[in-house]
Amino acid sequence: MRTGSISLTIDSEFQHVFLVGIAVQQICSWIPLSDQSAFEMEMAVVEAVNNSIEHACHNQSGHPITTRMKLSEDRIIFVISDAGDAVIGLPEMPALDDHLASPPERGRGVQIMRAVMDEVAYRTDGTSNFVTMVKYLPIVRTEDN
Amino acid sequence: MRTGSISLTIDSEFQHVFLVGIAVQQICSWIPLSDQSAFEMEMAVVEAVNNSIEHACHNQSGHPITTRMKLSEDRIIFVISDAGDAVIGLPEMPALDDHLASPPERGRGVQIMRAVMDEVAYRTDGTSNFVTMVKYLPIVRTEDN
Amino acid sequence: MHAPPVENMIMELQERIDGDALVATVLESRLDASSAPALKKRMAALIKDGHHRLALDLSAVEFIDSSGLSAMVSALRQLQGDGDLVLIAPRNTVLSMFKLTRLDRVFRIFPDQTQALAALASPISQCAPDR
Amino acid sequence: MHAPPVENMIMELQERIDGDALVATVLESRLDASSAPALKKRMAALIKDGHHRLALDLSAVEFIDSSGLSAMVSALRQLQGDGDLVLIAPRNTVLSMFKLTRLDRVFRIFPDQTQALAALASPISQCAPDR
Ligand SMILES: Nc1ncnc2c1ncn2[C@@H]1O[C@H](COP(=O)(O)OP(=O)(O)O)[C@@H](O)[C@H]1O
Ligand SMILES: Nc1ncnc2c1ncn2[C@@H]1O[C@H](COP(=O)(O)OP(=O)(O)O)[C@@H](O)[C@H]1O
Repeated sequence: MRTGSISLTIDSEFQHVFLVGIAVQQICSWIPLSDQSAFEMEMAVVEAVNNSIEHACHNQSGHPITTRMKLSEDRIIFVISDAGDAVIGLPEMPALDDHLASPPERGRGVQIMRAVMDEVAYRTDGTSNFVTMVKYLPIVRTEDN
Repeated sequence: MRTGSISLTIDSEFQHVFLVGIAVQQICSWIPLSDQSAFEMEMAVVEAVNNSIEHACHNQSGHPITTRMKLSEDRIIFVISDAGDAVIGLPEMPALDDHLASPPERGRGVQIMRAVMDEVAYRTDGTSNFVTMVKYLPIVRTEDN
Repeated sequence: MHAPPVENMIMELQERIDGDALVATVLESRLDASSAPALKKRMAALIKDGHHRLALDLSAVEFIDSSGLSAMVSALRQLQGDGDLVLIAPRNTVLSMFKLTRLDRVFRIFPDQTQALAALASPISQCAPDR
Repeated sequence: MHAPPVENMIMELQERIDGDALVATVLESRLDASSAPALKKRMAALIKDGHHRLALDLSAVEFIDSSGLSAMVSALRQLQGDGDLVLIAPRNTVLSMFKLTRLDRVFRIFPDQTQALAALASPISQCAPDR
């Protein structure tokens, strides 16, 4: 398989996020991941970018949000970064079966990210904040000649 | 249709260019452009990025090459930029039917860009160099209610 | 009783009355943070206008994010058990997000409009059908 | 006579001898600046090794750029009229780039391997077939 890296940068407005989503989904399909897995990668990245816009940039436009995507033989690494407000960390995976009687309107983004990715981590260096998400790939061995 | 902008940045190495190509092709398909038109957009952008790597960065890695893509109602604007060596301008469209007996090995990139795009322009501001390519979209009117 | 048509254009929703029920078909292929607020607003207006038996046809939706899910939860909450919002024909990928978030246990989901309308016509039960 | 298999792996080329001719199938879906140099090198080695009737099957190629086109022109030039390189089954999008650059008048292009091999077997003419 081919390896490589690309950074996808948009301004901090929801109207641009679909462009990141489409690019991520199609690159994942090309690897190839299944339609379901490519959809999941798109979801997780879109949730992370939405969160940067909403929670780090407070829905103010004018701040770049970058999704770095690195394909290697055995994993895809996504790093979503912004220079907005930092938090200590992302919420842990909630108990999924709570609230079935009265489901909350929000709070499903990080849950989706944690469910579909193999690793999710948050860090800040004081200037920028980084959400790193890793998806492991099944290693396909080419036939030995 | 949705409008929006995204910047696709890679390091100046051929191995990363396919990621830009795939993203451009799929975003164009989504608009939707036909498969043929989306392929043509991908070709033109890949040629422009290849040229930045080869002619502006002299095949040296370590230089970012950015493809900015802006979707509006009536056009797609691509701006490929690098901070490598500038030239005065890109070659004009060659006479296509020359050299059929002994076709040259190279020199088809700009020809392809000029053939599939509605506008192709080159400029430099002393720091960065920009190849701007514009594709006009047919304006689709939604039914008046 | 209906909001001005410009609303519909923004979110590309097609609405049809069938007896007691209203079937709204989402024509937008992406229910995301840029389109979901319009859906949420329109659903809120419809419910306020007295439409309490609603079916949302998701067959054209190719991508949904948590704000899309949230728009539907918001409508369901607004109904407060007086009426129902059921979902029609989500694609497998979209359905998988309802499952992942357990919202497949909150919404009744049907393969087509006929079955959704039949379910809305019969007295509303609190238990979801077998899936 | 053949280059080491590692060459083939890099560019994902499948080679088959048929009488006088060699059919090479490109398995890589993108013939671009990162894969074309390996194709060019391999074709050069094959020609140097005495394979002068070559058919390149492009049916798996989804994307080509000018460096992909260039690899084929390079091989044709190396043959200097002594032999031929013909192309098999490019997709419409890929074919459109041969047309745009007029290379469809330089290469003979066939819909399948059988027709390509038949053309390579008969005395090589300088005129391209009707397309
Ligand atoms: N990039 C981020 N920067 C700051 N806070 C974040 C970020 N991502 C998530 N959060 C915090 O985590 C919470 C849960 O996020 P999420 O699950 O996406 O739900 P929602 O965005 O609907 O609240 C948010 O409310 C916010 O407090
Ligand atoms: N981004 C660029 N920066 C500098 N020179 C360029 C650039 N793009 C094209 N050129 C010049 O235009 C020429 C023609 O480019 P092209 O048609 O792509 O063919 P090729 O790259 O095979 O020479 C190049 O050889 C180079 O001199």
